[in-house]
Amino acid sequence: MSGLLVATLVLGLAGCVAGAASPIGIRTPLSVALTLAACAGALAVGVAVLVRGRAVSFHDQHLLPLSGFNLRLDRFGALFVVVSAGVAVCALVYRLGYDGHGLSSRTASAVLPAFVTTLLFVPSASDVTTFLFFWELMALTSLLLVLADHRHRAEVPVAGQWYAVMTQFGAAAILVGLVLLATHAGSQSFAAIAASSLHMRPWVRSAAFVLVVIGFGSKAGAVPLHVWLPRAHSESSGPVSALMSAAMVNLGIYGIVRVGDGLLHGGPVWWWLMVMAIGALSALFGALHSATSRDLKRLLAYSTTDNMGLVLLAVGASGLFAVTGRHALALVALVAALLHVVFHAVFKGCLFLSASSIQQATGTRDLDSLGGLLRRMPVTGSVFLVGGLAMAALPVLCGFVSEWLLLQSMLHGLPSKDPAVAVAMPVGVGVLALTGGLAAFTFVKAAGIGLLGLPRTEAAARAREVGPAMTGGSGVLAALCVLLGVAPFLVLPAVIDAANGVLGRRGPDPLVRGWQVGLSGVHGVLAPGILAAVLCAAVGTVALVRAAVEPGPVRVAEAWGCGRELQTARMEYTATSFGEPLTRVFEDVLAPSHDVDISHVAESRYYVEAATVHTSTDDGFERRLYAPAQRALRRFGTAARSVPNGSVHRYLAFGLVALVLVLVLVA
Amino acid sequence: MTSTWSVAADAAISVLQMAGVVLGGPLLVGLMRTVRCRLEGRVGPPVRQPLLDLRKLARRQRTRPEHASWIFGLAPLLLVATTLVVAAVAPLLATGPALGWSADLFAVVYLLLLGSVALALGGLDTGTAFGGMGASRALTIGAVAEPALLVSILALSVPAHSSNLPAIISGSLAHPLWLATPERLLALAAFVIVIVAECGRLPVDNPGTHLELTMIHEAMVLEYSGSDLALIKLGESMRLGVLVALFAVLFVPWGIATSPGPEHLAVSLVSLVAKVAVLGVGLAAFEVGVAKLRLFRVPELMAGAFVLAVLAVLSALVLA
Amino acid sequence: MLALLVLVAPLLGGAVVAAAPRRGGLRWAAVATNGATLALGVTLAVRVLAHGPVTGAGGVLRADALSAFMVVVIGAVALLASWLGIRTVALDLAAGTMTPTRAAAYAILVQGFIATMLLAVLAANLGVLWVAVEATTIVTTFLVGSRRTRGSLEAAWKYLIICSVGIALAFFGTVLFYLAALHAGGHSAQALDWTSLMATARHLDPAVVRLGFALVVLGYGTKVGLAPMHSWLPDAHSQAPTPVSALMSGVLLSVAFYAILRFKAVADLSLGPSFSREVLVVVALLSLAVAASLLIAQRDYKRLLAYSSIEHMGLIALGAAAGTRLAIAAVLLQILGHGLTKTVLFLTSGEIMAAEGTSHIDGVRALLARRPALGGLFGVGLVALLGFPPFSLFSSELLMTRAEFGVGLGWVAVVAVALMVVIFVAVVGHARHMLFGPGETAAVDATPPRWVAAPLVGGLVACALIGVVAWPLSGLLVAAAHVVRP
Amino acid sequence: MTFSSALALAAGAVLVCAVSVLWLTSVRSVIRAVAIQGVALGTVALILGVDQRDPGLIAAASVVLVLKGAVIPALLSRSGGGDSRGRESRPLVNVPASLVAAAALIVVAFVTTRGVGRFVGTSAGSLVPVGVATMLIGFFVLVTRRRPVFQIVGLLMVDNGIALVAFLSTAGVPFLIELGVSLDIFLGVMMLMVLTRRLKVEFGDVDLDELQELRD
Repeated sequence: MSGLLVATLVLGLAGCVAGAASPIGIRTPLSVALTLAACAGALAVGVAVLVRGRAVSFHDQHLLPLSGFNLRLDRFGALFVVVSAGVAVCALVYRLGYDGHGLSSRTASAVLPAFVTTLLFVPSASDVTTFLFFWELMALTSLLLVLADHRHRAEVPVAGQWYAVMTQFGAAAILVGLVLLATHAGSQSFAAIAASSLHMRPWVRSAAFVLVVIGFGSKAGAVPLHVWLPRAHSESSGPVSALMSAAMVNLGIYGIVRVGDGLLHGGPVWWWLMVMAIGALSALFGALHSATSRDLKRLLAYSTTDNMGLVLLAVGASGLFAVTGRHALALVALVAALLHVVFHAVFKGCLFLSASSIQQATGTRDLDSLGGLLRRMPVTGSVFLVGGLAMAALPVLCGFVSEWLLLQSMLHGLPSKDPAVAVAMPVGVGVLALTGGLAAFTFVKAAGIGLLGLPRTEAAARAREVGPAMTGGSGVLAALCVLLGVAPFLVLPAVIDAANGVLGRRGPDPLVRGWQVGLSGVHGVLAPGILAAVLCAAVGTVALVRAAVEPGPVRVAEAWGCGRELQTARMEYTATSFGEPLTRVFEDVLAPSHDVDISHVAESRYYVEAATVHTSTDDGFERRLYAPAQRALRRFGTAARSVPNGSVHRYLAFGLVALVLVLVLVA
Repeated sequence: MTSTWSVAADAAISVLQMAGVVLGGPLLVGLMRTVRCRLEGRVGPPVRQPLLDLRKLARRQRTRPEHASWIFGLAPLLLVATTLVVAAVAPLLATGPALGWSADLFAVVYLLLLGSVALALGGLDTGTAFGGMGASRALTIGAVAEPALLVSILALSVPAHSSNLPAIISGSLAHPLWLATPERLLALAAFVIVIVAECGRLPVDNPGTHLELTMIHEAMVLEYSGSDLALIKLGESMRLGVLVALFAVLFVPWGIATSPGPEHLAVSLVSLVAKVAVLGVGLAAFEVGVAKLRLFRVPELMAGAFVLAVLAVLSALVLA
Repeated sequence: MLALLVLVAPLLGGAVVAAAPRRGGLRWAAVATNGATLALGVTLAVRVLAHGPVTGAGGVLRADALSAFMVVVIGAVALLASWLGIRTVALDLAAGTMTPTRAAAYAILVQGFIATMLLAVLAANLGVLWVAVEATTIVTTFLVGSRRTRGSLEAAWKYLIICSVGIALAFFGTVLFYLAALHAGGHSAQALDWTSLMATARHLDPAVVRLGFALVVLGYGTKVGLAPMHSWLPDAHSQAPTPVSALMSGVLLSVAFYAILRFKAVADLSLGPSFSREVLVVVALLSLAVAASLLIAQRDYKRLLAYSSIEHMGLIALGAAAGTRLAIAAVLLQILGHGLTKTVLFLTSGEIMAAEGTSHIDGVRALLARRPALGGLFGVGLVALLGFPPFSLFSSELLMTRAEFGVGLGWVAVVAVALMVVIFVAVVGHARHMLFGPGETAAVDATPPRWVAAPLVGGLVACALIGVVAWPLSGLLVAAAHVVRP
Repeated sequence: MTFSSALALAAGAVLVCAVSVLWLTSVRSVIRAVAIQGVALGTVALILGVDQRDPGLIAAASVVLVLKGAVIPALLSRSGGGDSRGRESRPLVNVPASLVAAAALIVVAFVTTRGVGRFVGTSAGSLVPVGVATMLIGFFVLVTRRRPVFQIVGLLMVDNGIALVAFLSTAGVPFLIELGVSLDIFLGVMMLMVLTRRLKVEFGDVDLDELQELRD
């Protein structure tokens, strides 16, 4: 098996070389084929690890100077590898039919395989150096892919800069946290850290955990380090945004769980309350911005922040249960978290791919310029609908199952003596519920404005269905949304194994499986398959009844326009107007800016010639936190520039002062 | 549930519940309308008028706006179907309907949400300003109602250690005093507010209005006609019926059949009808006395409900 | 013999080029001899690793693993710089800004510069080391001022004055070491010899050594570019001809740091590691802070690279402050990685300046779109410089951080990492303006010819390879670390 | 005159010359002062060399005498050309303040390096602070004087100070190294003079504070 692991790495590298060196005609197919082979290898290894339960390792002391290259893929890591590989396969197939966005350049062709490979190997790393090596390489390659289209759109470099800065900030925090642990463990291998972490001093453990949460949180898009995410994910090309949003952000969760549960074996209550608070904040903030955004991909990106927030909420709940001694429940919550990671990967991959198809077909991702696409792009539209239903956590699609399990774990965690838990759980449920409602709102907005109704622009009216590779790549994920929603038992055992693996326990299984999902020992089970069957039967029955009683075929008629003859797209609700009530409701949080511009007719100021209203809900953190910080930094930099004024005397004076200081202090 | 007979009996209960909701929902609406008219000093239509309306509408031809897609036709089906599923799995007549173990309160909530989402999509599919407006408003209210709804469910579930409906009802049957506890009363209050919002009743929405400024639900369904409109009206009244019935069995569980048998069922049916009728009359009386809230005051109401629900959970923990 | 050969090789190349300044083909002789230096360095390293230190020229020269490593670094950087030097000289001759006579002088000075650096790292005696380092100052002053513009003269003046003062302080420090060594029983002629100094190191008077070491850090630190005597560096690096900037930034700074490393080894044996740690931490953090503050609003990309050198020297000093064997090995790896990367970057920036006609960051836009080859090289170089894998700076910086945590310098390392984040933010911002954005692709003749791009690509590839597969090098690194940390 | 008093006299002369540079403003007299300082320094080395009968030291002393006492000052006053009649009219710190600063620097030198002198253990060793003070004053000249020639002189004083320390504490570094050091200093000063001339040619009479073109 370790041979296959190495083969995966080599294949990924080969894809990279092929992308860089092969002639333009075969560049894309060859590099994609090699990368697909690497993904297949990773899938095989990952599935083997999950099925057999035995970790696969590979060590080589000749690689990575003075520290060695160490891989060890255990069940927990394997889950993430399988998810990444699965998403990558679909995204790569999709990429075969996708063009534009600078993805065909030599650089991008070489970097894409590298990015996929790092996604596959981050969870395999088993020491600090190897981990950071892949982690940083992942950050770098994804950054390059985000920047791929910089020549054509000025927003791309800006997005890249945000991403680079936030990811580097996160990487620095991770580096310090992990090095701190490695130092106190006396070895940089994860196994050694895990073995000695319980004997470390509390401040070391806490400092490391907080740093790691900050660092990995920034990758997972947790508030307030999320600002890069809506920019980078929306500016990157289709396959890349899918890979980033469905696979890369997961690794932030991987890191937090790996360190918090795997290496540190849990910690005090406040750690997990912190994680829950970050999660809740991210979920709410992401959901709100997602609900009020009019840019299709930005909306999806904020939804990623929302969903990763929910996962963090579950991770925090799991840690909280573990520290209060309720290990079975801790496992349930962690399973809910990991299940949501898996399902989020599936539906967000599906959504980003189909949204990119829409973008390619219409040339825009502004919802207010779309409309009527379901009839023009039936497959892509349906795929988007399926993914969106899953995103809204509606029943019989996959998002529902994981949210349900999280609700269950919170419900059963509630009767607790610990006041922290008692307060955290209802608040958590409230957050979950509100984000659920907002996600439904978001979905209706995206699908209703983007796919239904009348096309709002010429480009939308001319849109045609995209090619088979693109519909295939996204369609597979949509099918998975349905399949996993109806039959979660297909992945549940693997997820439970992974959760058990990282918790390092082997208690009695707290979950009911088979066609049902639920907690064993209580009457709280869900049989999504049966629910789906009943729902389908009900829909069928009602449809039959309707067909039986109605007198004739459906008559196509003009819609009611308050008596106006002609109905145009200008009369339709737009995404902005759709989100307006919600914006008003959450005015204090979103702080939208309104700009009304009225120009009068020259003859009389009582007649209005034109009126434009401009509203925007930009990111509050960006405006209130980052913009002032940016300004302060720039001001400091400008001020600092005047200290070295070019005078050799001043420079020498620095030296004289230093010399006198040396003499006074040392002699 | 092992013998074929009891499975058949459970299935029969489910079918009975579905049929009851299909018939009872419109009747409840009719009852409420009549009560309202009487209180306002009018005679009003007969109680069965909604059923007659449905029959009339079902025979009319359907129309579809020219730009609409297949979503438009699917939405009414989904609305009715999700409510039917809820009616089938909820323990309205007996504590153990068929499939009762396959869903719980959370699932019920999300199923109803699916129906609302479908309807909103149908509204947007028409491509008119009204559809979008109704969908936007309905979902805004739905989104802010969701936390209160789920947390009040949590308050109910905590003492039973389960969100499974039969478990909750059995629990309250076993501990009658449980009903009078503060957490239950708080949860009750929150639940009522949420039901009013979910069903689009006053003061959140006025089902009778067709004024642009105030329409919520009606704006969404403006383009539906014929059998589709019948389905939507049916679905809406079924929702009201099933939620009121659920409310009745959750908070006043007595009379529900705990074991199979026609005599138990009959008692259960009678008591349920009585409870729902009383609640319906009460609700109608309440509606007469209030005016519709401004749209942007509704979230405040929902926030209040959420606070009540959180208090319910906390008091459940403190008093437990 | 081998050591002497190493020393003579570059001079030979310089002589050949100078002999016939009009014969362009002969300029390759310098490249060839610098290549030979690299090869000899490798041979030296192999020999030293197998048979221990090598001496030559009657005991004046001595090569241990550390010296051999430095010879390799100097050889590699010199090879790259002289390769590109052919192009810059040819361009200058064609443009008429350089006469053949001055081209000859230039060749001799560059090769002499390389030779003095080699002498510094091969000197057996710390006094000779001082003489060699001072000699590099004198040689390079000519080179810095060779363009004879107002700016280059100003830079040359500042460079010479500040570095002479600094190096004088280093001499003061050396004298104090000598004093202590004499009192510890050293024979006057050999007291400053590395071997005898290390033998008597444990008996040196602590008070004198403390003052001596502090002065050595301040003095040689001037040449290294450590704050507070760093101010000459941005001026000189931005005004010198690019191959010279590359050599200065790539190796001259490291050669000066090599001197500090040697003295640190002696001081640590006498005082224990804590004193040198304190001194180095102070200057390192100061340097990082200076680099960070001046990079934020930097307006000139050559100065940006210069301040980045100050940053990296600060990091190296911090790694040396940790002082464990692993840390020293990491420091050396950093020296190599920084040498290669910074050389490539300076050389590329020279090409950019030749193409764009300005060294202002504001004056250069959308380079990747307009000049993909130059922009790409510059971008990849910056990526390497900012410490991303697979480039070796990632490994060395991580190793140094680990080492710093390991010896209780955790807080210092945290501050350093924070400053590095600030530097990252600053550099990325400038790079965004320079490299990205929409633009028309320039005419083909503006892209550098293949033989020019080849060494630059080679340098970056080497840096990446070292960062991933380092087994041939690790032995040398560890052995070199043993020299200063026995 | 005893050995130690002769030594003290010569070393004191080095310091006095340093202080006088602060006091003087004309280029010509400053060059003369630094020449005298070179001679004094050479005398210190000579006295030590004779006393210790150390031929290396005597040789080093003669090198110093020739180079610093004669050659470099001569070159300075010649290469100064038009500059040799110049004046430091506007020092960054005026003369009285400079003298006060020099006093402070001397105090610093004596307080901080007496330990080193005691460690040396000889009567010559106790004069080490004199050398350090000279070095500091030289540095001060570098910081506060604007004319290029003054900076060269300051640099020479720094070197002289350190050389004085070396002679007094260790009887000089080994002759070979001393030779290298002297050569380096000679070349360095030569370079500075070349640069001064170039500056003059290119920009006329230059004030070093005008060299502020290179900055961030």
